[in-house]
Amino acid sequence: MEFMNTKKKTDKRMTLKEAIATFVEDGDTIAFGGMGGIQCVAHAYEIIRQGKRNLTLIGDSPCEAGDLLVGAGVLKRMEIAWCSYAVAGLAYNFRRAVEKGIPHPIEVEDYSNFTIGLRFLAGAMNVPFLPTKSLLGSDLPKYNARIKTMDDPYTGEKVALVPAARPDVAIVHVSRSDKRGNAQMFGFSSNAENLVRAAKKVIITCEEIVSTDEVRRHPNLTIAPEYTVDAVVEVPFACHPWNMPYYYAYDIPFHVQQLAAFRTREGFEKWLDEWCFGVDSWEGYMEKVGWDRLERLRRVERRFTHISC
Amino acid sequence: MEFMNTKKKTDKRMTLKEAIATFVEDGDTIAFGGMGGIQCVAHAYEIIRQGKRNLTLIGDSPCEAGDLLVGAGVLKRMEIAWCSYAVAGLAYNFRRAVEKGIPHPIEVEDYSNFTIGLRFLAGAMNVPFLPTKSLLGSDLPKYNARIKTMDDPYTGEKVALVPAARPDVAIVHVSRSDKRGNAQMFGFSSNAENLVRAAKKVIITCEEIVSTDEVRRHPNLTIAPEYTVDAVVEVPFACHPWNMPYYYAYDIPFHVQQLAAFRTREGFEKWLDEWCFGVDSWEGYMEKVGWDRLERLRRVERRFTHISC
Amino acid sequence: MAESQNFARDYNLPELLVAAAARELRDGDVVFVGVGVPLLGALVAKLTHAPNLIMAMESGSVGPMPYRIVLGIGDNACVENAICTTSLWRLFADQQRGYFDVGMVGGAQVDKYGNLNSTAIFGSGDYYHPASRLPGSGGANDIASSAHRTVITIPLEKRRFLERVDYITSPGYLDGYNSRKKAGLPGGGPVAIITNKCIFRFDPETKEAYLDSVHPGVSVEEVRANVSWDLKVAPEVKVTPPPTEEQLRIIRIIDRAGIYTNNGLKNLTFESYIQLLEGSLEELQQLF
Amino acid sequence: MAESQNFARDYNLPELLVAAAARELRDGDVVFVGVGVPLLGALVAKLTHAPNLIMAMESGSVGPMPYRIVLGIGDNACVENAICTTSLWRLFADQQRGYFDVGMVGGAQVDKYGNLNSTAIFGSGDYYHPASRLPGSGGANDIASSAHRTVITIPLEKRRFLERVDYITSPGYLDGYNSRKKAGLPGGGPVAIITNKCIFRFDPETKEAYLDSVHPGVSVEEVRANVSWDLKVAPEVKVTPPPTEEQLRIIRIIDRAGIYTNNGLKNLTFESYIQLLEGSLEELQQLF
Repeated sequence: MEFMNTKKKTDKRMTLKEAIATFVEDGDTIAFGGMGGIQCVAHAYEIIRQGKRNLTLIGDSPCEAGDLLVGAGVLKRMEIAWCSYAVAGLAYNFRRAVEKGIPHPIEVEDYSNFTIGLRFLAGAMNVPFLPTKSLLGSDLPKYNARIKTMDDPYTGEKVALVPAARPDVAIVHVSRSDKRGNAQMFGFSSNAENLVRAAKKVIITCEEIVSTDEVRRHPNLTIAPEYTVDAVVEVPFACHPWNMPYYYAYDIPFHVQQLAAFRTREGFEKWLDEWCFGVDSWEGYMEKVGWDRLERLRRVERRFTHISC
Repeated sequence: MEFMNTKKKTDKRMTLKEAIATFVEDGDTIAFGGMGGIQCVAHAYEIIRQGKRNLTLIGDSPCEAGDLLVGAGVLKRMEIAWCSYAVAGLAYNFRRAVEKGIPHPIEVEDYSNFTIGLRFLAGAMNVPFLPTKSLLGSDLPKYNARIKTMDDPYTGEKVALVPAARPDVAIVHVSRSDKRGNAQMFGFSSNAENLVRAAKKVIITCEEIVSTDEVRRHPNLTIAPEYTVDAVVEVPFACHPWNMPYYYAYDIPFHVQQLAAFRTREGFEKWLDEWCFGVDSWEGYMEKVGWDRLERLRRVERRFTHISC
Repeated sequence: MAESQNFARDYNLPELLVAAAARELRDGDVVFVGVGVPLLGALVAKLTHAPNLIMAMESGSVGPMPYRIVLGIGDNACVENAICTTSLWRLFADQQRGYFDVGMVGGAQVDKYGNLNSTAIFGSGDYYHPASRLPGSGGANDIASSAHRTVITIPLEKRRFLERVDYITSPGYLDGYNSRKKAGLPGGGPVAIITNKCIFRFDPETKEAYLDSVHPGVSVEEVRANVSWDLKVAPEVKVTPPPTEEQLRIIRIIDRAGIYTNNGLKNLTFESYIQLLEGSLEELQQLF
Repeated sequence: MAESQNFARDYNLPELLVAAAARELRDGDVVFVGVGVPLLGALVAKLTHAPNLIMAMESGSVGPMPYRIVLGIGDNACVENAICTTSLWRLFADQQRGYFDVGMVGGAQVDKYGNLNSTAIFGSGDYYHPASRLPGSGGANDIASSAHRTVITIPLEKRRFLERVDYITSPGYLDGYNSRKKAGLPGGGPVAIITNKCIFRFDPETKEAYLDSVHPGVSVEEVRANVSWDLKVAPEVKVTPPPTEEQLRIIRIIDRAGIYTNNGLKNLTFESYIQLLEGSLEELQQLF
C-alpha cells in the first residue's frame, strides 16, 4: 500500500540539508529542542545557510538557535521565555534586534519557561489552552494579550491560561533513534516529548542511529514514537559547543571565543561568514573545530556520565 | 533539624499494615495505581482487614481494588471509568452494589479512562481543571455535573473540562524503590506518576527495595521522586493474581476460580473470610496461594520479559 | 494479495470475526486495541498484510510484539518488544492529538448512528437505578471521540440494536448528518459494526448504519429481525469473506488454547496455563 | 553547628555570597537552583549542614551530585548521579504543586516589595522600545510564583533598587500586604535579597523589604545611598557572617578554577578546561 504521509515511512533517514530543505519553509513557525544543553546548533547553521526567511520561533529558552537566527535575519517573531547564553554571555544579536532593529526589527511575545512548556503540552494534547498559576500578578499578561486570566469554574480561584503552540516544524536532537523515528533520550529531555507532538512536521536528529531491536530493548527511553516523526538525521556533535549528556562535554572555551565575536555586529557577520557560510555542512564545521578537540570533549564526558543500559 | 513532614523522612520503610493504619483514614478519598495489570491487591485486602469505612475511590479502571472494596462495604462513592475484571469476568460486587444496594448503596460518578487520567494530571499540576475533547457529545456530562463544557476563549472551539482529583491517599505499586521513596518503574506506568503527585499522602509499595545508588544509576526510571512519597513498603507479589511486568505473569486460572466465587454474595463473603480475614497479612495470603505457584509465575515471566538495565 | 483467495473451509465464527477485524486494518495503521477479537485481529493483520501496523494499549504501551496470548490491555505481554512504554494519559493524549488511525470499541447496546452504551441498561429504571450496571466507558469514550476511524464489535441481538441507546457512553454519529462534527469531536467516527452475523457500514451523508455484508449462511431477513429500527440495506449485500488459510493458521498459533476463539478459560488449569505460555513462546517467536 | 563558629578570614565577596546563600537553605529542602552563586550555595549547604538537600534543575533533573562545576542548568553535570531525570514541564509542574521549598532567582531590577525585572529596562522607552532588552523570565516567573520561599540575588545599586520595577517579570509581594495572595499565587514569596553589600528581609505584615544585615565593612548609610526608596532598617542591623572555614574549603574545591567566585572564564583555555574537569572528578568524588 502507499503511505499517506511521511510519518508512516519506515525509513525516514536523510541528511540534515535534505531535512531542512524538505520540511522548513519560509514563513513557518519553528521550535527547537534543548534547554541549557542539547541545543540545536547544527540545525540553526543549516537553516541560515539555506537562507530561510520570516520564521517565527517558539521556545522556552532557545538561546543558541534564537540568537543565531535573529542575528542572521531569519526570524520575524519570537515567542519565548529567555534568550541568553547563560554562563558564557549575553545574546547580543537578540538585544541588537530588540533595542536597535538590527538586522531588522522583530516581534517578541514574552512567556516563562513553564508556560512555554505548557503551550507545547497543550499542542501535544490537541487542546486549545492549559491553565497555570504562573504569570498571575506579574506584568507578562499586561503586555501579552494571549495570556488570559479566568476564575476557575469549579472553585472560583484565579488561573492564567496560555494558548496551545502548534509549530509547523519541530527540530529535536536526541541521544539515539532508529530509522523509523523511535527517538530515545538518556537523561533529561526538557520539552522534547511535547515539542514533537505539538508540531505538524518533526525532524529528529540524533547522536547515533540504532536498530529497532535496540529500541525495543529499552522502550522506557522512547520520548518520540515513530508516529510523531517525519525525518531522522544522524548528526554527531550537533550541539557543539553545547553539551550533550552521556556524549560530550560543554566546550565553554569555544563559546567564550564565539561570544566575544558576537559582541559587535561586524564580529557576528564575520563569524557567520567563517563558521556558517564558509563551510558546506555540519561536517565542515566539525572539521574546522577539529576532530581531536571533539574527541577530547567526548572522552572527558565518558569519565563523568556513561550509559549503563 | 526536625523534618516538617513525612515526605522529608530519609527512611520511609514500614510494613503494609503500618502504612495503611497510618495513612488511610475513614472517610478518605483514595486512589490506586495499576491499569489492566499492576493492580493493588495486597493493599485492598489490608484495607478491608483493617475495617476502613466510607472511602471514596477515584480511579480509571480500578477493577480488583474497586470490586473488593465495594463488596466489603468499604466504599461510599466511586469516581471511575470502568469496573470489571476484563477477560476473567465481571465485577459482581460493583454490579450488586449499584443494581441492588448490596452490601449498601454507593454513589457512582462516571468518567472515561483518559479523563480520569486528566483529573490526576490536573491534581499533580495543582491546577483546578484540564480541558479535553473526550466526553463531548456523549451522555457522560448529562449525568455528571462536574464535567463542564465551554467554548475555548482562543478559537471558540468546544472543549470539556474535568475537575482536578486530589485524593487524600494514593497507593501505588512499582517495580522498585529506595527507602527514601524514589520509585522506579520498568515498563508502562499507567497514571502512577500523576497519582503520587495528585494525592496528599502517598504509599509506595514495590517488588523490591534497592539502594539509592542503584536508583541513581537509572534516573530515567524514576516516576515518583522522594519528595512526593510518605511511606515505602516492600510487598512482593502484591498484585497477585494480576501480572507485574518483568516480575510475574498473570495467574488467570486463579482469577477464574476467584470470580466464580464472587458470582454470589455468599461466595464473595466466604472468599473474604478465607483469603482476607482468614490470614493475618499478605504473607499469609502468599503462603496460602503457595510459594511454588508464585515462583512458577515468576519463572515463566522471566522467559518473556527481563530487565536489561 | 493472492493469498487472500485461499479461503479456509473449516473455521468457526470467532475466527471469522477475527479475520473481519483484521481486514479493517491497513499497513502502517496505528491501532488502539482492546483485548479479545480486536486484538487478535490486529495481530493477524500485522502478521499478514500489515507488517508495519503498530498496536497501542491504554496501559501505556506502543508497538509490542508479544510472544504469548494477550490477557488484558495491561498484561505483561503488552511490554514485550514494545517500541515505547509510557503512561496512560500520554497514550490517550496521543490519540486526542490524532496519531491513532483506528480504535476498536465494544458495548452492550448500539444504535443506528453507531452510538454505544457500555455504562448501564436502564430497563424500567434509569441511570441511577439501572436494571443492569455495565463496566462503564473505560477508554471507549476516548477512542470513539478521537480515533480517525472506529470499528465496533458487538453481537447482533434485537435488545442490543436500538433506535437509540439508553446512554451514549461512546459517541458514534450522535444524531447523524454533521451532528458529530458540531459536537466538537476530533475523530472520524465508526466505519463498521462487526457482529456475529453480519457487518454494517455507515452512509456517508446521513451517517446511518446499513447492512453491508452477511456472514456465510446468514440471510438479510435474519439480520433485519435482530435490529429494532427500520434497517437500510446495501443495494447488493455482500457475503463476508471467510478467513484465509494463512489468517486461520496464525489465529490458531496466537490463540492456541482457544481462549478467545474457542473454549474460553473454562478448561484452563494452572498446569495447562504454564504450558500454554511456554509453548507460545517458542511458536510465536518464529512469527514476528 | 559548632563548626559555624570557625569563620574564615581570607575570603572574597563572591565566597561570602555563596555562604550567605547556603545559610538560607535547610536540611531536607528541595531547591530549584539556577547557575552561579545560588547553585554553589546549594552545593555548599548539601556538603555541610543540609546533607538531605535536593537540587532541582529546570532542564528536568532532580537530585544530582555532580563531580564538576555546573556550567548551566542543562549542563551534563546535572544528570550526574541524579535521582530522577525527567522533563522541563514536569519539574515546573512539581514546583507549582508545592514540592519545592526554595527557589533562587535574580534580575536586573528589584523593588521594595521584592518584585523582580529581568525582561527590559525601559529607560526613556517602554516595553516595546526598551533602552535595554534583558534575557526575559526564563523560569524565574514560575519559581517566584510557586516556590515556598524565594531567595533573590542582585547587586546593590541605586538604578537597580527601585520604588517600582519597570516590568514585573517575577512577582514578589506585588503591592505589599496581602496583594500577592489575592493575585492567586501559590508560593510564599521572597524571604531574602542577598546583595554584594547586605541582606534584606521582608516585613511580615507590610511585606516591604528592610535592611537586615550588612556585610563586614559595609555601613548602613552606604546601603541607604544605593536604594532609591526610603529604606526601612531593622532595629538592630546584624553583620552578615563570613563563610566558615569548612564552607570556604568546599567552595574552593567545587569552584576550583574560580569561574563563579574569582576570575570567571577569562583565563580558561581548552587545555586548562579539560584539566579542570579531570581534576574536579577526582576531588569531588571524595566529597559526596
